[in-house]
Amino acid sequence: MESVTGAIAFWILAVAIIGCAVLVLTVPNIFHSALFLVGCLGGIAGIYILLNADFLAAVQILIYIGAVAVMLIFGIMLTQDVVKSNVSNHYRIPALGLSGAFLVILLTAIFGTNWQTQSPSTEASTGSIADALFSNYILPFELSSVVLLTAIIGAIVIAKER
Amino acid sequence: MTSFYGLGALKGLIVTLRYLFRKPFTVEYPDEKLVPNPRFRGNSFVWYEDRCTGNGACAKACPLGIIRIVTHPTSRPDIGNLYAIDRFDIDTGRCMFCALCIEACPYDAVFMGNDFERATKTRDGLVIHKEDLVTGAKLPTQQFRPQLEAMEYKGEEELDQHEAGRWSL
Amino acid sequence: MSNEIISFFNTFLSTSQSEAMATFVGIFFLINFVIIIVAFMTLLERRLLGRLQNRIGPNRTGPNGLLQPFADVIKLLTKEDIVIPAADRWPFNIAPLLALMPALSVWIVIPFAPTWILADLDIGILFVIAITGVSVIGVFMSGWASANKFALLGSMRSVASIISYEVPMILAIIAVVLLVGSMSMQQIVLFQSIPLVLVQPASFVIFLLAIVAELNRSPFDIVEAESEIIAGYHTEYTGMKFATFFLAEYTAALAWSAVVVTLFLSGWRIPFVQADIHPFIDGLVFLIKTIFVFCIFVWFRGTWPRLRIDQILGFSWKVLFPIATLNLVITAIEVLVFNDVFAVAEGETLPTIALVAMGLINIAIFIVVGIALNKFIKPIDQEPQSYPVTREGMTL
Amino acid sequence: MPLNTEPILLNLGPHHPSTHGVFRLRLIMDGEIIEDAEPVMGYMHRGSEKLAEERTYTQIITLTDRLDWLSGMSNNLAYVRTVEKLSDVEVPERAQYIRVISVELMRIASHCMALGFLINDLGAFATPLMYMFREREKILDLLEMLCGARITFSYMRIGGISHDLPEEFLPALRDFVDQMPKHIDEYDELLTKNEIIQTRAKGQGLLSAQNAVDFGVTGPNLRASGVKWDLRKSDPYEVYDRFEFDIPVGDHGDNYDRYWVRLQEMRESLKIISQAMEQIPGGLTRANVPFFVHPPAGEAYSHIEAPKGHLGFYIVSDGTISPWRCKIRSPSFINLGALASMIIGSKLADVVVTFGSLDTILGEVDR
Repeated sequence: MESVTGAIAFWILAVAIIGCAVLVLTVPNIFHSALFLVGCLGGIAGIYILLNADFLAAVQILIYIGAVAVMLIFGIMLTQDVVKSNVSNHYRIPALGLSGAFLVILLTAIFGTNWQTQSPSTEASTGSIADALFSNYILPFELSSVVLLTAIIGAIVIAKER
Repeated sequence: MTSFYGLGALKGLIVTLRYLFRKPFTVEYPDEKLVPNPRFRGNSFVWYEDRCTGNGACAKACPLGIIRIVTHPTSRPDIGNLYAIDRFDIDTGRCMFCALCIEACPYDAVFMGNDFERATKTRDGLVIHKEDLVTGAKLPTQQFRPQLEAMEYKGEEELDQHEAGRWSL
Repeated sequence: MSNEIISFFNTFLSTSQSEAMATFVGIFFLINFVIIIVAFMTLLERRLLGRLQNRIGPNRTGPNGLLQPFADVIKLLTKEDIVIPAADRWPFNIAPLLALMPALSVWIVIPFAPTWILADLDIGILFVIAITGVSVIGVFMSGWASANKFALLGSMRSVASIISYEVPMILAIIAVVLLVGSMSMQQIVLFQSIPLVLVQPASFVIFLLAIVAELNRSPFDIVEAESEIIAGYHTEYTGMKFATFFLAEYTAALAWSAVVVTLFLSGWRIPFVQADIHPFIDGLVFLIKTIFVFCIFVWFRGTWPRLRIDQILGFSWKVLFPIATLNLVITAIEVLVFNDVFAVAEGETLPTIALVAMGLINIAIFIVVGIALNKFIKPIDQEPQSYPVTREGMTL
Repeated sequence: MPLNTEPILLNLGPHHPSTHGVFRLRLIMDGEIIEDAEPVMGYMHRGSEKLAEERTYTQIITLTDRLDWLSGMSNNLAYVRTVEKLSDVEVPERAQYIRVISVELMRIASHCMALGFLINDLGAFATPLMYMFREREKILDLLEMLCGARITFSYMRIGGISHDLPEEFLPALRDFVDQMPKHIDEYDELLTKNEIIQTRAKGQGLLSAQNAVDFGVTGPNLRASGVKWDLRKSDPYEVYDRFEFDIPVGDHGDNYDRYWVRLQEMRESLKIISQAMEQIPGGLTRANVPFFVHPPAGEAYSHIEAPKGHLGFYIVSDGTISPWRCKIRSPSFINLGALASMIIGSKLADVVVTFGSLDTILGEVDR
């Protein structure tokens, strides 16, 4: 990220991501907040592109925007009177505790990691990701496949007409 | 089911593909006009003032009552006493071109015309007045006029009042 | 081409700046070129549909109706821009842009000629899939924001069908990527010494049907089924916003046609001619092939009625998905075996003779599987439950 | 897991592309599935029955043209037959043959439109519709030869018809009868075997024979449900008893059968026309009936098999030049009564198809 344009792009994206993230929480209309979530996820894809991780960026868009966010919005649209309902409810205190604990974990991870600053490699990342997935991380990869399969079967069971 | 699944849909594709190489059935209207049938009930009327006696048969036959006739008694040396037509207005804005007025006229004074391009911008423009009828093109159609059918008149040239009627004046 | 532009800018700018400028110029020309082509595609579709229907089609504006797209645009521009009071203003206004953006972005990785590509991304085809997935958001936003039940139904249908058809589509693409060994669009074109449609017929058919569904075109056009839900998600749009949706639809149609050409019809290569000639001729060949594929969509639209939503989803999951999976497995085995048999070294590709052999095997399997499946398909004649029928006539 | 869901109320129409006019259908939907349907009619009420009370008997013919604008000839015939029954007029034989020819031509044209719009409702982009429009144009050309108009014919007169056949009519009709089977074969090839149409239309919009009879459904819709009932055979009028033709009958009463029955009926109508062309006698075409008819006081009901079903006119005369009461039994209106029972439980996409397959013309429904 030596070039000026790269830096400008990074700061624009960073502000956009954080702004969207804040808006996700504060906007009263839940449909709008889902749309801001899409913006937030898109911004992260932009950061990946800046880091020359184009494969990750594409996958981020494909999965998080194309699938996860769409599912979220789909759920919102199918739910009755969701706009009028009160998003913050009596689970406020447990939610605060949970998110606080998550924040602590994240902060520990961030400050505990020895970050190496290096310019992003310009090589294609696809091959190396594939190598890593099918050698070192074969067990998590297979496990996630099993989880997905379970989810699909579960979906079929739920959707099956009785 | 004997045929292969999906073959019916593919056959349909071939049917439409054949049409890609055929001449279109439609014609381009302002450049190319289809010739209306000789019996065509056009959007206009042909009226012969000298044949009309002002008896109002057409006005009575009209389901919508859109023919307005005003007359006054007069006399002509060659014929004798008769009604002179002051007004003969047909409101084609409300007309449905059923040709019942043509059928009702005993003197063959009014005919359907074969014009169909009479669009105007106002409703008043659609009213055919007596003056328009007098000066208008005398191109009657065969609607309810067997004598025109007998002389095989196809509406190509104008007919005067002597030729148009069943008997000349 | 980009090198020439870079060297032109290099005369008065630094290297990185001129690269950025060259990209900018490239994008500018690309977008304008694509939009002009798309405008004429709308005319082509209308003329072609006219001929399929035994009529003439629009031909009054300019010579042979060539100015019709401009007349359409002028008409749409001068129309009143209505935002209905109940609409959710902000998503309502931004949705057309979100629909158009992915359709235009796809063109970045489309190879028009050996050097005429804006960005030969390593993940070209993945980029196409990822970016077109975003268009769903635009459809969603418009459907939600219109405050119209027809629009809401349309966008819900849209998402259901797009999500369903992305699965067989990606499986079909993976078969090709497996064969080529690269996701780069240029690599895929260079690999095709014979068009891949001959090697991977099943993939081609599945991909074609899947993109017809993805593009919401007939016979899968339930999203804007005018006889059911009027215009679907853009029912409430007028003027230029509607035109933007329209443009997005046709840009996407053309973009997907270009992807089909790249993946299966050997891209800018003239079939059975190995050498690449002048880039201009290559580009022309590519464009002609793309328009040809687009015409196939028009042909479908001019012939077939529409399926129902559950039938469309069922077709995707019950027919296309198993065939695509089967095809993928077969392709994987074939690639392994053929690489062994022809002793293909790392970094090399299969020789043409291997592709021909593979194609013959695939076509044989395709036909056998087709005949086998045909036996299992329930004849529709027996499906409806029949009421007891009284056949004797009544008397007065 | 029971979910707290709320049904959607969807107003299909009165302004909707596939309501064939201004028809409103209030649908209660669970997602895309119809739970309840209520047809709302009357958006196109033009008061034909009331207008008839202040027109002379001849002038009412022009009103009947506008009932079902796709089959003006049939409406004319149904009306003039009632007045003839009322005033006991004998119609010359030649006129009866010409009436049969023109009404059967009208039936082909009306079925063309019904099928074209049905396929359009199924989602085809107007291609079959355009082909069928082409054939309908040819029929309208023929009918224009007879009476000079293409939609609002006003051709029939009490006691006959308004014009005799022109010379060039029979050769032109012969050409048409020779050509038309090829076109019907073409529709067959394009549509009948098409898997998309079969999957869409088969088993949808079921109307059982019992239901059809109970609702008073008539015409091709009744025959598609399996009831062999056609006034041309059951209660022959004009000269229909002199022709040989079949009555196609469906098996299931689904949308596909209604499509198929109409396609077959077009072939049967061609048979009738070609037989009528051979048998047509010479002679007068109009009985001696005055322009202002005065039927004796009394009442009469007469019905014919119009393209859409039984079209009946009930006229009460008080001996003056206009009827005291004129009631129209319009097939579309009564067929529409069965719609709600046919669409409950089906999907939104099938509602428009079922509605299209009933072949309803709103001008006739609201009169």
